[in-house]
Amino acid sequence: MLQEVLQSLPQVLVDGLTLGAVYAVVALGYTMVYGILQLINFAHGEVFMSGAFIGTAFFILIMGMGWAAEIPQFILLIIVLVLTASITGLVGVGLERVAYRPLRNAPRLIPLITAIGISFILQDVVRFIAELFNGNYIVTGPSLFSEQITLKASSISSIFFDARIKTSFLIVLGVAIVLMVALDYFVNKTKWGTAMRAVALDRETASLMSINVNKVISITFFIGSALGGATGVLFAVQYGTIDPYIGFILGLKAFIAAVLGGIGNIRGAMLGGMLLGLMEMFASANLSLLTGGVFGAEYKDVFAFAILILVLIFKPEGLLGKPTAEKV
Amino acid sequence: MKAKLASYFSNKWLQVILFSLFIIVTSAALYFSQKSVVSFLLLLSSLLILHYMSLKNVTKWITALGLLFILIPFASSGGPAFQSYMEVATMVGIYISMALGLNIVVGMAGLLDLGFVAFFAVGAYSYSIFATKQASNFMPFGNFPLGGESFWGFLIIGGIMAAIAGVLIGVPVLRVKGDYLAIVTLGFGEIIRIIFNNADRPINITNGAMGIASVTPPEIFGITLSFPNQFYFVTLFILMFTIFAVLRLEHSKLGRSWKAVRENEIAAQAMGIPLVKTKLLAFALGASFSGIMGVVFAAKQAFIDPTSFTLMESFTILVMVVLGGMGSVPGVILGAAVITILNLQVLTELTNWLNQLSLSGALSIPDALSPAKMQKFIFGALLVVFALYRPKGLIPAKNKIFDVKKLKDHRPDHLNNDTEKDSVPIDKVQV
Amino acid sequence: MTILEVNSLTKQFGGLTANKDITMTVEEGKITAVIGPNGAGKTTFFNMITGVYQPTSGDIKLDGKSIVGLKPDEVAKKGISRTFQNIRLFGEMSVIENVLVGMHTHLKTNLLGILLNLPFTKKEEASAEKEAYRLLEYFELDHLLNEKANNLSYGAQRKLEIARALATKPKLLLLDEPAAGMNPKETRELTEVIKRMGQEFNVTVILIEHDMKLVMEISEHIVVLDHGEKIAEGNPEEIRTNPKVIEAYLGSAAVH
Amino acid sequence: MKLNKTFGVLLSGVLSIGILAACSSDSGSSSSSSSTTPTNTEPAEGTKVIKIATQSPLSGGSAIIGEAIKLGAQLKLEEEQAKFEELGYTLQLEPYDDQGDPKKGVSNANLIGADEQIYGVIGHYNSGVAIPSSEVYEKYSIAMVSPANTAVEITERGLKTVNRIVGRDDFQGPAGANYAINELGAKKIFVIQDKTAYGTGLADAFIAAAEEAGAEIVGYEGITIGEKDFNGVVNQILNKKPDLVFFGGLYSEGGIIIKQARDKGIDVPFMGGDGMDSSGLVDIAGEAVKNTYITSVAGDSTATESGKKFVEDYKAKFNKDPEGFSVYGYDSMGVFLTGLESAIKANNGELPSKDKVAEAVRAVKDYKGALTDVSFDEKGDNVNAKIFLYKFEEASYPPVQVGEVGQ
Repeated sequence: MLQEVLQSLPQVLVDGLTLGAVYAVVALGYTMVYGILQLINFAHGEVFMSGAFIGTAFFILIMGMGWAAEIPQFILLIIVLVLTASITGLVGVGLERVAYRPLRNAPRLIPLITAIGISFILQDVVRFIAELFNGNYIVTGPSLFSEQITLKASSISSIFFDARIKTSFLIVLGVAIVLMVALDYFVNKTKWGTAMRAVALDRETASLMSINVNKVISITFFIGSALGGATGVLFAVQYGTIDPYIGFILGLKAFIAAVLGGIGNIRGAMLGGMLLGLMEMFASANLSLLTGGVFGAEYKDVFAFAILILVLIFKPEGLLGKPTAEKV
Repeated sequence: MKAKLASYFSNKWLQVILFSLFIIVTSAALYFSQKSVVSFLLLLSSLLILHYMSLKNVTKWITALGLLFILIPFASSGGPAFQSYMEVATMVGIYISMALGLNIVVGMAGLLDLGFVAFFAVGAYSYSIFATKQASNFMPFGNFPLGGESFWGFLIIGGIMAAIAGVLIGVPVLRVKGDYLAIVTLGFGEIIRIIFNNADRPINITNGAMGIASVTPPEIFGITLSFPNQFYFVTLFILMFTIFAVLRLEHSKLGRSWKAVRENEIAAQAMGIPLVKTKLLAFALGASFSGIMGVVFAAKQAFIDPTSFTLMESFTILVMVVLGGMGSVPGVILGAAVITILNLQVLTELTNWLNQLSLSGALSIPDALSPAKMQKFIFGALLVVFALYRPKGLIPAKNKIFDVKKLKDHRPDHLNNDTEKDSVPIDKVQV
Repeated sequence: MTILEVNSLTKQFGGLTANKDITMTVEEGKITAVIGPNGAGKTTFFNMITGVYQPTSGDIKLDGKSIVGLKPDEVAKKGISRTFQNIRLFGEMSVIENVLVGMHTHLKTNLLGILLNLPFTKKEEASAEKEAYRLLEYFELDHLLNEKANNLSYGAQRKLEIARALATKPKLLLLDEPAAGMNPKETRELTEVIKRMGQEFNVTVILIEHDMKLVMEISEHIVVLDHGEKIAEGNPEEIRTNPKVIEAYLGSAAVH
Repeated sequence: MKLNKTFGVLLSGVLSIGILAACSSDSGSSSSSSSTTPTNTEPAEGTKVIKIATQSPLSGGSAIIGEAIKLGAQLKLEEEQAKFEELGYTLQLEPYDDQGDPKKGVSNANLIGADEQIYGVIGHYNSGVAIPSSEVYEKYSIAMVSPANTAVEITERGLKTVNRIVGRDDFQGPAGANYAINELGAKKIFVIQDKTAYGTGLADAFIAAAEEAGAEIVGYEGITIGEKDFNGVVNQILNKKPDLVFFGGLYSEGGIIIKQARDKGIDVPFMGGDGMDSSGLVDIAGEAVKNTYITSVAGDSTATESGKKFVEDYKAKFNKDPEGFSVYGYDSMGVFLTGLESAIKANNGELPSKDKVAEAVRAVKDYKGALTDVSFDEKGDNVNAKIFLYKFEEASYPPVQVGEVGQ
């Protein structure tokens, strides 16, 4: 039994990292918004989903133009990433303007409810646009970066099987890491990043220090949503098939990742995302093996939610967060 | 002109006359033109009008009961559409009861629960498992399926099971604050559904995704209940009990404690309100209303499977509460009725109508935009619009109005353990 | 007679010591004031007595029995009630409902009684309502009974918070800056109320206050905190002339 | 004052909403008197309206197939309209969307039952919806002809009104298992199912037959519908090295599993049921779909002359290719109309009762459809139902037929 677990380990790690990278970048969006507004932006998963659709639309559009076939795939990807990220970034800013800003002083329950509402609207709008153009809302994009690479894990030790990697995996992982490093730099080293951290700590004092709080919040939403949208594109590249309902559960998982790492903490979100991706993949590959078929892969969501509940009860500040006490 | 009109409407007798006229016209319309969904809806809306009339509460209640128990079933019995009206009315009743349960948790105690349908599922499964052969898979004794009379006992058992589930979920969940609570309850709701969907292995308890079919219909005095109009009365009785209980709770010690916890946890605790116990009670009571209706639902459908208890159901119930007005009992009743009818009747009819139009080529609407598919969009828009522009819902919650006269009469002899009541006149402090 | 006894109470938040080794006693029936500059740890001190924070070390005794480790609601049931520096009313509830919530510790009805509306519950509820109304009369809030607490003026909200705290029939009442944000007239009225209240409701009052005029006028005993430590204690006259206190408030330059 | 204004506003508001809703309600369930409904099927003077409902998922994950069933039924109904016009009846189609949701299905069923003019239902797609909904049809004696439900339970409950023209799971599963073992030589089989009523039923029937035929089930795993990453399960397949993978579920998940498995170098054949019989499978899996077998209750429509004609008409009318189930919608409607016609004739041209129509539908023998012949047994199962086996040799739809199993 153990041998079987070990054999597939290299492949599970590879798959887990792919999923984890997606969770991590989406989790960044949650963590940034939560850090600054103490608000769970429920609609963030839907921004991610919109990104996947917008990106796929661009791919289909650009590759449909004859001359574009000449463009190297990698350049194409970068163009689509930038375009999609800008659009979803603006969607995020609009979202904040319309749905959250007017409610900044309302009871906390209310913005949460609008967030759920917005995510329903986004799901349905994307659905009917996709259905209008495609006849079906399950959309399969062009296949990119589908070359296979074999990772010779068996040469390290004969216990392991070789792992197969699609080039897209390296792309997803690479782009995700670049995005995360860039964000980390932005938040910690730039003027706007400092302003962001100031607003997160104390909105009122920050505004007294002549920081334009609304602008900072808009920028936060822009960056978070742009990252979400870009991840959507990566997701579409990696998995090929998308539908309007991928955002909700994935968004929840990313949120769990953010909590796991310590909400409000950017590095925590990255760590949490990677960990969750790995754990989930491990669970779905080995759960039925380890429990003798009593619990199967279908319990992996139970697993993810159980992690959330345990973290919230025993270490609510997460792995990398700092505990805070409520002011009385 | 406006003032004059308003003064006309303020006349109680005029209101009564107009109202009676309205009822007579709508019920006659419903009785004679069998397919008129409009008159059915209008007849139902008479209850809403009744709510706004300036009559005594007792009179309103008696009128409402008369409408619900006699007039509505009678007026819709005029034709073969009878059962379908009763089906819709039964579903409305079931959802109202659930929404009232969620209203305790979300509206009164301020705990956003996004996994509420789990309790409905617990109720539905507790009856279905024992009212079919399913139970014999794991029960070493007993003769299954149980007879239809057991339904009545299961109403209570279902409620209790759901309440227990509420407490079990509540204990870990309530250590979590605010927004997290929403996510965790959502997670628990999903966990329960996944478990029901998979509990066919290793022991077959719920029959997994195949669902449980041929649930024994309820029986009373030897009569088997299987038609919607019979379930209508069962639902109505339970609903009346629920409304009664909720109204009692609302202005009691418990209701005030919930609201206090919602308004300010720290202050509530400083006033001696135990947070965990109070919140757990909200969870358990809200869950039990849902569980009872789960039993009714299982008996009515005669078949249940996990697809009836998805996340979307939890959100639907939440939309009802938000639309009607969080914390407001009449509001939530209205919200639940509107959404259920919208879902089951209006959207379906609208889609059929548009289909007819496009079949006949009169106009062509892309299939993607058919109203029945727009349910999520409509819910989303309702949530956003109401949260932004009318956060208190259609009928906002009201505080109980206390009558000064009653409070002034018969003062208690002493205030607190004040021993110096004679020497110090307790009156307004003079400065 | 001593009602509250605090023994070398210490509270640390991570590396920060908010309260250090505070020892004091409160005499029954007397009005005690806790003063000190901003950040001296006064509210932390209150929070420990009411169970919001657990002390890092030390002991708190009410009527000779330790209340350390109890939750805030259990502390409230033992007879300690409080108001808050930043007003914490139940904003969407009416004025009289706010006071009724304060009476909950003394209402004995249960779920069954509520659902069946038993005569016992009815009677209890009716007499609680009357009692609540009397409290409102006492604080001149009776004409506002059906208003939402949020709609009240600042001064009225402060008074309502005190009324609500009194409704729990406490032995010990902790007032956290009751006069903050009030105008001089309101402060004067409040001073009167606090003075009389102690006697009429048989309650011992501890208050945190920055308005020295008020403090000096009504307190019988004053404790001074600075940087989390107790630096002085005594009657108003002693405190007024204590060089340590002057230093704490005005800086060392003022003394030298 | 305020209260009374509200009262007035409310009264007028309710009335105006009512008037707005009037248009929708009348048409949905309207009687022949409704002149507001502009349909070209407006009954001529003196004819009676008979409506036939379809219930299938027109929205949600299976919308393509639900739509195909509806369109197939619509095509047949329109073809037969002229014939019934001569008998003095106007046929109308009433499509309902069950959204794949049992609650919605039952609620629609009650609306259908309430409509005096609806004599039959063509539906459903999901067995989980068909089972509770058919309980309602039975109460109103409305004949149901199912074009797609394969769950055993459907006809095992002894309902008089429930019929189906397709094969049952306990027929489809074994057909696939026998082919896999005898033709493809599979000894070790890995089974995946999507944890829905359909997937579980099919997978369990397959496993039972495969074990009986001597194959070893090396793994049995469930997945969650709607997900896109099935690498965890695919890794298990890698571990177990089966000679065949069976998937009980729909094309949307099946396609992704096939693609992800092929990416990992799993080149053994895949097999699935009728839920994978959709052009969507090829769209999703692309080239990876090669070497995939499906058993389907739906046959190749182009095999017969009438089938070819059906395909042409369908394309001409709806401007798209038929799906596997389109022809079953078409044939189900055909069976129902045959029953209806004989009931009318038996009643001397007068409108028969719904009971009689249901009886006549059950009594249909040797109906020659575009694809399948239909004769119902006493349970309502089609004794002529066949299971067809297809192979995707190229990444194109429809796949190539490689076998056919009769009862």
